Amino acid sequence: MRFVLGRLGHSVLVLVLVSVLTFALIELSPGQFFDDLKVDGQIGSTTVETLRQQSGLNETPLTRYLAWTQSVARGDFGVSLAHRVPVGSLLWERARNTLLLTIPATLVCWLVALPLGLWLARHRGRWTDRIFTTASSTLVSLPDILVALLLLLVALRTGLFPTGGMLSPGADTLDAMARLRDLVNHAFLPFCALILVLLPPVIRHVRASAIEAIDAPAVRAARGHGINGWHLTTRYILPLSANPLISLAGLSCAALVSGSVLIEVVMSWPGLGPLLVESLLAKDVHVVLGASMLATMFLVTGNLLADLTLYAVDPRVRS
Amino acid sequence: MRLIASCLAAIVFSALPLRAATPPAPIAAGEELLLQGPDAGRHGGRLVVALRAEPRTLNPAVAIDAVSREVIGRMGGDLIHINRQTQLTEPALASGWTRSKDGREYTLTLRKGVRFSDGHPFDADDVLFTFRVMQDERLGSSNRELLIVGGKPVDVKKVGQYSVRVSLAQPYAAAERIFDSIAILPRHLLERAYADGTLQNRWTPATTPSSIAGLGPYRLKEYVAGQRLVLERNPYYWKADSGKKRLPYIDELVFLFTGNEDAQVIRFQNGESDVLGRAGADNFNLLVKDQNARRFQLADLGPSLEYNFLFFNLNDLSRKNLPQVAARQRWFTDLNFRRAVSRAIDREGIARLVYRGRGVPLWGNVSPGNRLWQNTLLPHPPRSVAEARAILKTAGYSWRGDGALLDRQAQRVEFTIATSATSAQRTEMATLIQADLKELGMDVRVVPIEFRALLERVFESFDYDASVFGLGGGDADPNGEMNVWMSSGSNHLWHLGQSSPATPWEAEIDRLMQQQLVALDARERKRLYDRVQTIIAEQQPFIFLATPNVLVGARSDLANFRPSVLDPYTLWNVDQLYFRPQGTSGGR
Amino acid sequence: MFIFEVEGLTVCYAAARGRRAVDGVSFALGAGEILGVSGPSGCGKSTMALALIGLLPETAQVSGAIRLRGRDLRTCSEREHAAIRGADVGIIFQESALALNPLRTIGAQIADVVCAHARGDRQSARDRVLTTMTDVGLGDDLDRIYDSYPHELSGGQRQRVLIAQAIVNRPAVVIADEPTASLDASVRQDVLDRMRTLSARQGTSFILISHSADVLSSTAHRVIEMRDGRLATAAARRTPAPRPRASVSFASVGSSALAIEIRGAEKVHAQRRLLSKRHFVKALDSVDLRIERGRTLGLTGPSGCGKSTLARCLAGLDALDAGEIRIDGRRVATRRGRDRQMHRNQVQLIFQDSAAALNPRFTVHEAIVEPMVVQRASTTAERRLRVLELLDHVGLPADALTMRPGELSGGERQRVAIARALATHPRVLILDEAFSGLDVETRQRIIGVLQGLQTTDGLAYLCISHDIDLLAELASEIALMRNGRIVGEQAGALMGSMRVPA
Amino acid sequence: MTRAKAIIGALVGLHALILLAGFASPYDPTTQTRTMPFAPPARVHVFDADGRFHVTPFVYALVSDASGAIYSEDTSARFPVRLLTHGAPYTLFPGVTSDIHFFGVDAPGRIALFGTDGYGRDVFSRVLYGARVSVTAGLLATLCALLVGTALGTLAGFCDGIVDRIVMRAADVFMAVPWLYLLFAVRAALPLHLDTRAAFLMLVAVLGIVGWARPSRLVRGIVLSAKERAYVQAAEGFGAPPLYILRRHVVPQTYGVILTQAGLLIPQFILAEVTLSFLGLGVGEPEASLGSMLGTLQQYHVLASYWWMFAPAVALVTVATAYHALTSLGHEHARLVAS
Repeated sequence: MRFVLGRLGHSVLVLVLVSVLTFALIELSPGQFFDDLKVDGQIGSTTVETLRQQSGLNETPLTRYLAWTQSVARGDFGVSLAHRVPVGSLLWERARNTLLLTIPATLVCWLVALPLGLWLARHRGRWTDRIFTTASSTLVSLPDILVALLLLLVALRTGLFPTGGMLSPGADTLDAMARLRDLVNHAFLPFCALILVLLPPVIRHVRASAIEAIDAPAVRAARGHGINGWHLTTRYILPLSANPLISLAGLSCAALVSGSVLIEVVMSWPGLGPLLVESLLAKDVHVVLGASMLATMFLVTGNLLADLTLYAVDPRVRS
Repeated sequence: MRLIASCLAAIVFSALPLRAATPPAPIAAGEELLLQGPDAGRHGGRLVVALRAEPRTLNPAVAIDAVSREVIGRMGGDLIHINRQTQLTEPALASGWTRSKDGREYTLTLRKGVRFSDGHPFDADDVLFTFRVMQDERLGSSNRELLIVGGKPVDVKKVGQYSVRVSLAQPYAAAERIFDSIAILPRHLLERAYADGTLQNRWTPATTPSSIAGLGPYRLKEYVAGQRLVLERNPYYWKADSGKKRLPYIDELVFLFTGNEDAQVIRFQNGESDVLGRAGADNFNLLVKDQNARRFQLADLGPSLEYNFLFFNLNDLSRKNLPQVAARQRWFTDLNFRRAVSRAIDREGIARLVYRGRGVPLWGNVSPGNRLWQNTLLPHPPRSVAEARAILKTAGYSWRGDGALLDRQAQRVEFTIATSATSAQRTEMATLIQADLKELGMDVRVVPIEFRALLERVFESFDYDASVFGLGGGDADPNGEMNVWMSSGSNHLWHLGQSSPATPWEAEIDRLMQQQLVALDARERKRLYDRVQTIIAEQQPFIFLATPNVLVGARSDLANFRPSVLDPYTLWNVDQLYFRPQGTSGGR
Repeated sequence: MFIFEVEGLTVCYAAARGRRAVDGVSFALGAGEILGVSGPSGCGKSTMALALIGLLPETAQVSGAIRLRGRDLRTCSEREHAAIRGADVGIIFQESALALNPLRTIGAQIADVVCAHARGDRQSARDRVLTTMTDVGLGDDLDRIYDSYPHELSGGQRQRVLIAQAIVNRPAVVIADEPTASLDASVRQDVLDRMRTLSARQGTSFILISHSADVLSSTAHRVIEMRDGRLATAAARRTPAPRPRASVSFASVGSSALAIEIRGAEKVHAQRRLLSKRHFVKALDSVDLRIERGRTLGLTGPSGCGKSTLARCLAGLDALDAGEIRIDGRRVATRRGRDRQMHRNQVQLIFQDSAAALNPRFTVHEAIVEPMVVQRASTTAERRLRVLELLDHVGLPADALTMRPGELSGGERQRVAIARALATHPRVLILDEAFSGLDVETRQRIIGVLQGLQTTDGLAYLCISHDIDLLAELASEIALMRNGRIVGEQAGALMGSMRVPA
Repeated sequence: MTRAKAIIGALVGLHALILLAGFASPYDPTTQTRTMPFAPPARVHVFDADGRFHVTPFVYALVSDASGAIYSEDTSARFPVRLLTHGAPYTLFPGVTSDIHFFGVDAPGRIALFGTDGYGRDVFSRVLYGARVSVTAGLLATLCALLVGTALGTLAGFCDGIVDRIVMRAADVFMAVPWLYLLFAVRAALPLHLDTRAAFLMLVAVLGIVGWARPSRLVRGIVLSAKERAYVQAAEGFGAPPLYILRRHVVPQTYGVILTQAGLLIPQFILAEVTLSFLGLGVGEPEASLGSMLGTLQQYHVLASYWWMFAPAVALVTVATAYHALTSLGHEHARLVAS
């Protein structure tokens, strides 16, 4: 377990580095949170100055960073300049909605990609393989905003699905099951958009590593001994191709938080997306820092889990 | 599957208390009600409005963003209110007011028997408390500047349980207008918070509804982060209709949060929201084409009060080392150059292309939408490149073989227009100007940069040549524009930080604006302000381009829907809105 | 009646522009007969083995008939072919390290073969596996091996597992592709004996593919020769070719000064495991060695006894922890730059796997000229001449200059490696298992070349090999090494009879 | 092998078309015809109004109704499509200008094959010019990413231990930090009146450099395994210095991975340019780039009513699919050589 402790130490180091780098970058780029008030005729420069004093924006960057670290220690993760609420609770609410969308999407994506990738690898070169490869490279090259907007257009034309939000306005009067149906009805479009964005790269990787595994001497030997079909796939091809896929799974764990930002904005899903884009452009420093911390935590945990699974799966690493 | 469904249900719905809509309280004796409007509507129903962003706070003292102000507007009551239809002031919480002969003192008599939305009675102490909070320097309230007249904050004294006297440092035309949208705060809820200095963090959307109270038609019922904010009827609201039925008619007002304007229009078109605030011309035209298929009513209210303009950097660059910009200022400060540019710009093209015909070209700083103050005698010279070239020739400019324009020192005329990347319309205007000025031989580059970087250049470093901005849209009254036209104003964009007026005409504008500020006679103010508009049109510090029309929409069965050109465009009379019988209430 | 017949088998790869890897091979195999297939590497032996079992990649076009008990395997569907593989026709692959699934236990992998063909439950399969494991000589501590992973076994044990997989279902025919190539002499002998008892007791016929003449002569009933994809001659059992006992007279050139001497050499290896802390293994324990100019010293010992470490230290690739090296009597400091450079020029190492020792992208010319380029000591013209001279020295045609290692045979590649080693006028050549991959004729030819160079340039050789017969033939003295120490030195001739404990 | 030839042929054809954008497109991408915003694609006819067949295909002029929203064809005058006609001047290569276009139609007829955009500019020409900017951006960013990635990856792989761990941790950090602000800072630091394309390419270079993390990880893997190869030790055997070994033996090993990474990174960086334009860091007006054109496409009213504005998306997909095919070709080839 010395290894796990080592990795935890390293993750803390990465978190600190990311926070310092993000803070420095925000300071580097021009403008601050209250600048957009200067154009509002109604508010004079003295008020802008008092607001800056109130939220401590006029101190030196170093003091502001240290103040932020203290509030992280307290668990608030700083205060949002826009919403005047501790960033911790603000982010957690939105993260819950984002995870409600991304966790099922990622699970379904992997449950579909694994068998499909393996099947494509087993029948590579056939016309089905060619169709899937072209389809996936087309989807990969479409920006996810466009995919989301196209789905919205479909929803509008067919009128089958709501075009935004998480629950219809009157939801609080429904009973639990009816409200759940309403939630699923709202979540269906963002869910499809996310699948269409996440699925192609995963299929490509599964197919590539499965092809590599099929050509491996160990599998050829197994086929030489007459082992075949489902047994060969699950006991030989899948384990051998697992290695690169496990690290990919680690990375897709990081995308749980940052993968669906633009889709949420377009489809008004109340997740981290709209909050992050708004804070990024408004330079609400603490929210951006908090979001980067969250993303890094997911990235680092993802990598750690990947390494641990690798350690569990591969006896050579274990000895 | 059962297990997953139940735990999903638990997570999501923990924050949704179930409560039916509150009925209006019966009218008590001694309640002075303000009777409104001819036709009596029907109680009931839920109105859904899609907002472009989330309100950041419900605290009237510190609200700075437009979305928070729009929600607070429906929950707060002000002493004197500007009628968005007539653009004139009308009595609100103050049933009447008298002005002293020298125009420096106003005595307001308050409406009796009025109660806050939590039932607590309203009196003069609440008014005093509100003004003390709004004028407190330490708090930095967004209304502080509005309550400063002649350099000194307005002084408010309690004269009786239901009357206050407001004294000004100097006579101030249209003084009643400063009370508009100043929401009266409940002393009994906020006094302690104000004392221990935590007022600015109070009344965030997530606070418990019972700790928030106001004098508006609606009060807070429930807030779900990132999704919606629900307001319910204020049972003690001090307005009733001609049939003595207490307003507002609609039970619940639901604000949904959408990502951007497109999402807002899509939800309206899909019937998920009942009212559409200001929409862009393209989306509006799309809805018009689609209107007959769907059941909503659209309204194009003509030009708004905003004005978009191109302006050059005429700042004093002696203390900045920006040699290239200073060199270009030789052209910018030359009036003939600015006039030629103004004549070469195709304003009709801008109105047609940028606003798809739903906009109006502008030659002055007051838009035609402002019927009270627009100087209709201003010349509207049509676009003529030949005329522009003639002006340049007389000013000593010449053209090279390949058509490039050269100034007197035979330097090529080239400059950059910086615009905000997030405002597509202004970048489109700059692109059209670029093509227009190309015909004069000017090499113009359009550089859209991040909004805050643009502000930093325009207000701090002055490292820019020209830019396209948009101002106005606040109030129709000229006093709202003091900050822009006074040479010392914080929004005097083309030449900031002037201790004394840099040019004679700016000095004359200062004098005229000061005079109209104190002129009590409306006709005299109009004459003074007309003169200001004429000087601006002659000197062209801002080259005015166009103003978009106000384009709004609502469900066809929403009665009393009378949108106005003044902000808030659709919900200013939300207490009078009701659903005609044939439509179903609320979103599908 | 023949149990297994092959008629006009032809295999050509689309990518190789129609060059036929196997061209019209026909042979027949009786029950219980062991047929040997020999021939230089790259003559199509392995391709034929894959063709027989039907495992060639899609890019290969196969024609001809393969009949098992009269039924042509080429006509049956993939499903039927899969049912035959592992049940009626077994196969033993060459690369024992790669042919086993590193992520599954040994017992599970052998049981997989059983379950693939018989619907019996895992328990009866387990007994069957255990009996087969004892048959192939994995008898001692059966249960530990059953539950361990491939990387935890030695090379020999892994090869035995492969054989167990091939014979567990009692197939009629077993195709063995170089089964004993990477095994020590003693282990190889034991494996071959068990094969013979199996064929006698159970009547299993074997197709034994090997490049080593004595493996075939000692085991196979009948040997067929393959060259460039075609059958050469089908000879009955061949008496082992008389080994030319070249009377090696070493004409000592000049005074028999010491070419290279190493004294008190110590070398410690740190074996880092991912999780446990590092623990140290003494690879060299006070080793003393001397080689005179113009003579050859043999060095042998079980794998893991430190032979390779000694070779690397002698060639200057690794630094010694203690002890010193003297070349031509002059002490060489293992750390200082200039000395180290001179040391590296004078001692050159030749690797076992000639394919890996040459950069696949380089032409033969680039490979050989590289040492000279690195030393920047001569002009391009002089280098070109030197390369031609070296090519001639090692007996390679001049037109080989523009070819790439991929296009050369194993023997030719080894000769290019030697030419490259000679480019820096070394005093000592270290041959680390340099011959194990070569067939008999190529080996003889290279030994001739080396002996010629020894007589003309007075080169000293250190020949490391586990093949005692080879060492006896080449070296004047043979040192035996175990666990990092030299445990004995014998004159070349006497070594023939000594059995080296595994 | 025929599939390989087809893919390489398609790629070369695409890039030639993009390079000769000036020649291939009928109009200058920046000229506006304000009377014809969002005009639908010109229909090329062979049969005229009363059914007569014409050898040279021709086009009708478009005329819009009062509100400017609905366009109809004015069948009164026919405008034959002519090849190699004179049109707007353009610079083929720096220093070489010409005004011959591959096809064109006499004024006042207009042959806008993909219709016009909001300013009445010809979308077909803008897609070609835009592709040139976007592909250059993609190539430049990929080049920077791969250069830095290979350098750091080789460094990490070759001298392992402390250096290796530092580089890998830096890779983790680089992947997590939001790089948007660096781009804002660089954009702000650049002088405003810098030529927009130069500013844009500088931004893209920064974007590329920041994207080194993933390629460096792959290169490190290759270098680690290459280091163990026997011929590298043989080279050490005759005293080759580390730098020489790197240059001649180790780095050539990484070319396979670099090719496949390039095939994946180029479409990704072209896509990144879309986000850059979305945030205002893209190429300034009136320059055309696939990113800025996709930016306009992402407005609801364009998406809902002007289907021909999808042209840039189709162009982007074609370029990306071609590059992905090149990558899978690389894989296929590498596997063939290995087996």
